[in-house]
Amino acid sequence: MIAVLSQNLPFVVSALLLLIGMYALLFKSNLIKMAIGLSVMGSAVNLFLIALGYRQDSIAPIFTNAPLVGAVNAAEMAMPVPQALTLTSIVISLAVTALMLSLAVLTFRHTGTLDAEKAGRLKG
Amino acid sequence: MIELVQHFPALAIGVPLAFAFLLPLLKKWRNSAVIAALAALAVTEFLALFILQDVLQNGIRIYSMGAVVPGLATPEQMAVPVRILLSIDAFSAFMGAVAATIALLAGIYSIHFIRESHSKYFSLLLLMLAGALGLVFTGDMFNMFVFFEVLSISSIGLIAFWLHRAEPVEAGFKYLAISAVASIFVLFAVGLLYGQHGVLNIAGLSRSTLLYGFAFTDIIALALLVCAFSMKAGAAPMHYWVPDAYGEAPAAVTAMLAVASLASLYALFRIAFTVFGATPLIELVAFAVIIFGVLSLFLGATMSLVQKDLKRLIAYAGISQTGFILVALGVGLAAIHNTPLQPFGAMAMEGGVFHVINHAFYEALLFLCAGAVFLRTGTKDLNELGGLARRMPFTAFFFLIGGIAIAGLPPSSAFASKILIYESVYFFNPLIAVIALVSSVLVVVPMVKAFCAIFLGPEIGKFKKVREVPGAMLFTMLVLSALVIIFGLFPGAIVETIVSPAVNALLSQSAYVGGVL
Amino acid sequence: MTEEGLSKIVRTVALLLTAPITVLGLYIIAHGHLTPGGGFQGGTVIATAIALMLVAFGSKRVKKAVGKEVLSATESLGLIAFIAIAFLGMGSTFFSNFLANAGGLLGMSIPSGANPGTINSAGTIPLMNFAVGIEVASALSLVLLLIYFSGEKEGKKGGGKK
Amino acid sequence: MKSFTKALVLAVLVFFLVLAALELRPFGMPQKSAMDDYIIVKGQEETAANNLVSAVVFDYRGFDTLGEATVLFAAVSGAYLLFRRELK
Repeated sequence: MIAVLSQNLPFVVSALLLLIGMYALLFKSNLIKMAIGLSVMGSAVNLFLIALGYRQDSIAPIFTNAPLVGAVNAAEMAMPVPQALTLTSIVISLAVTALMLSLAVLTFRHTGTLDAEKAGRLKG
Repeated sequence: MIELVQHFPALAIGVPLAFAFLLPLLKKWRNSAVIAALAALAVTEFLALFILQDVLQNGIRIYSMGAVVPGLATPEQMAVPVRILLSIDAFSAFMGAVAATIALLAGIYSIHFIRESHSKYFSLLLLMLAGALGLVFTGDMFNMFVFFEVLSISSIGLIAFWLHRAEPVEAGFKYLAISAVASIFVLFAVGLLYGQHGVLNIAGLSRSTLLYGFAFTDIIALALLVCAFSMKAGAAPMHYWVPDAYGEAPAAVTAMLAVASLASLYALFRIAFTVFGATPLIELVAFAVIIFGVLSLFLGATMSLVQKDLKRLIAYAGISQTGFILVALGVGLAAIHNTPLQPFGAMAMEGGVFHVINHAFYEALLFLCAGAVFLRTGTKDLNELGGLARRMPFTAFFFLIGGIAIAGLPPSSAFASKILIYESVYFFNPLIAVIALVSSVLVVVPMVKAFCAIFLGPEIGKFKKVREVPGAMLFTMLVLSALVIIFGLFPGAIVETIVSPAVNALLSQSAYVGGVL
Repeated sequence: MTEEGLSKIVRTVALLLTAPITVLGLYIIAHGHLTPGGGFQGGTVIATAIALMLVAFGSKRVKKAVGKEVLSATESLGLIAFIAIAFLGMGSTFFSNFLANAGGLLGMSIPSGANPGTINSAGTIPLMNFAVGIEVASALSLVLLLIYFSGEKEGKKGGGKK
Repeated sequence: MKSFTKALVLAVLVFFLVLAALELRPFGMPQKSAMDDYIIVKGQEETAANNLVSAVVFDYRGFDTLGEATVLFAAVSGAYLLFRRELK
């Protein structure tokens, strides 16, 4: 158990981070805190994706002045695709955060409070 | 020309995107933005219909983004695709055509409905269409996530469009929170699948699972995906955002939100059948989906009874219709590995897939009618409205058709699809069929109530000067009602030409894999 | 203090820093195909210059220097350039890299394996990096401007109904 | 009741996500991915870019990047639409 845990620590940490974000989203009623929670969840997934692509003792997938001898062996480099996916998802979570903060500002403008329970008018 | 036909899948997504980017530059001349947007919507509609016809004739069409030729799925000596593939089979082509049609009608409807900020409004509307088309056409899990995100982010600004009240902003916030959580689940699931199989392509994943079997993480990924997509499709118990978002958005946007939930249902169907069709645990998922479905059926129908706001009432009735689709999907999934049940499973799927489009059409129709009433009277409250039948006869007629359809009465198309669902579900489990039937009957009540409250009764003083809405808006409602009725009059032909190929495309996992790779 | 924004020292230093920040952003964008970086990263760096200006000078003067209309237009232009390059690849397929290894502009081939790299390579990738860089820089500046400006207006009104 | 449901959702998520994280292949020894290996071996030659991540972002998966730029554009357009009254 401990061995597996230490082996997969990055994945476990990202799962736990996801849950911290989820906690903030579920239990906090402040709109800014909810936005922070979502942002934490986004970072957790980014961490998870980037951890998926790491190979032991590998170098970054960039050839400029790389410490390589001769032609490249695929196992010598970290996987490039998860890194590209992470880039994409970072920008997406940035966009979500920006929009969410804008909505929070507008809610404050209308209701004078950032508390979701006090600002809430819709019953759902 | 033959050359260009090959590029249609990419163009169908690229054209609305390019025009969406262009529109903010046309802001200075009010009409040019609207004309450009409508032109883009019309072109996209043409492309989507052409793709549908092409796919029905020639089978799966693939498009490899950035390869030397469009049809090259994998590079030489490679078993899996390296690039992003668009893979369009009958099911996706069909969903794409429905999405493009509703988007075109929503665009036409918006000309008179939206009076400010045209360029940004139409730009976001085009982005929603591009997102929906990208989601249904793509053959890549991560690309699916990206377009899922395009679809949901672009709808936020539109949901909160009417800024003079606080409610639309709140609805937008809720919808954003829900879709952000859903997309994070999707991304996590994509990561889990990638970690296990090293592939992102849907066909590649499907083949990898057929070859190497399933790991535990795949099951968790499946659970996350099912949760995320049914959340976005508005199934109970994660339905609470639906009435808020649907109720507060402008009518044309609500029609587009119906497209968004259609696209989420597409993703649910595609992942459940094409990627995970082979796992024996799929029956567990089937039961979960059936439970979601039954809950939505029941909750939607009962909550719809007590609503006083017209659009919220329609939204709740719509949730119960989503329940129908989920029940059909669940029965179809349960029947995959159960040979005696298989014919019924296929039949349930036919009903379900047919109901997906019917649902999109009549729900859009009802919301457009509600928007027309709102435009002329300025209220959605059933207690305030009344006696509009004489003032707005056409809207009343179209609303009636929509109401008939959502209640599943003949001669609407939903009658045909619901009969297919009842019949097949009855063989699977009579109790579920009975619940479905009862809730379908229950939905009649709020619809009758809404119709009477708005259109019948004595005329109310302040609505004496109400006029019928402009011709363009009536035209969109006319088209949708005509589609609902035509599909209802010739259900056999529609099922045979469009729905059956779509269902067959879904059910045979190997044909999809073979067609793509 | 009659003017909004921070003290003169801060404003001068901010003004001095803007140029190196922008150059760093452009460098990151231009070398996106050789070193870590690219359009998104460089664009973000450029947007931080605007953030710095906002803090130091206040939104009114920044708005006078770079209008929101201008930012919205450059954002659109960046995206149009991006999708246009993708459309140009339609000789073979959407998004095909038609300039790489073709000689001419950005078409130099590079030796396989580790090498110092040349900026005149990688075909459409640097072009797309620039298009995306313009888009991201203006999009982020626009968001900052929008939120900052509305907050500042709020402050003047006395912060809503507390 | 409401917070109990929320806690239950959270607990179920904790359990399954941590389990999934433990079940994954060990960190640093990922599944062999033919797609990644192809890009590492052939990518430099095909795209003439030294930075393979850039090659993936703008060439192999360029369509994703278009979607991602679109998301940013949609978010900013949405914010613009939301603040249109303040800007006048």
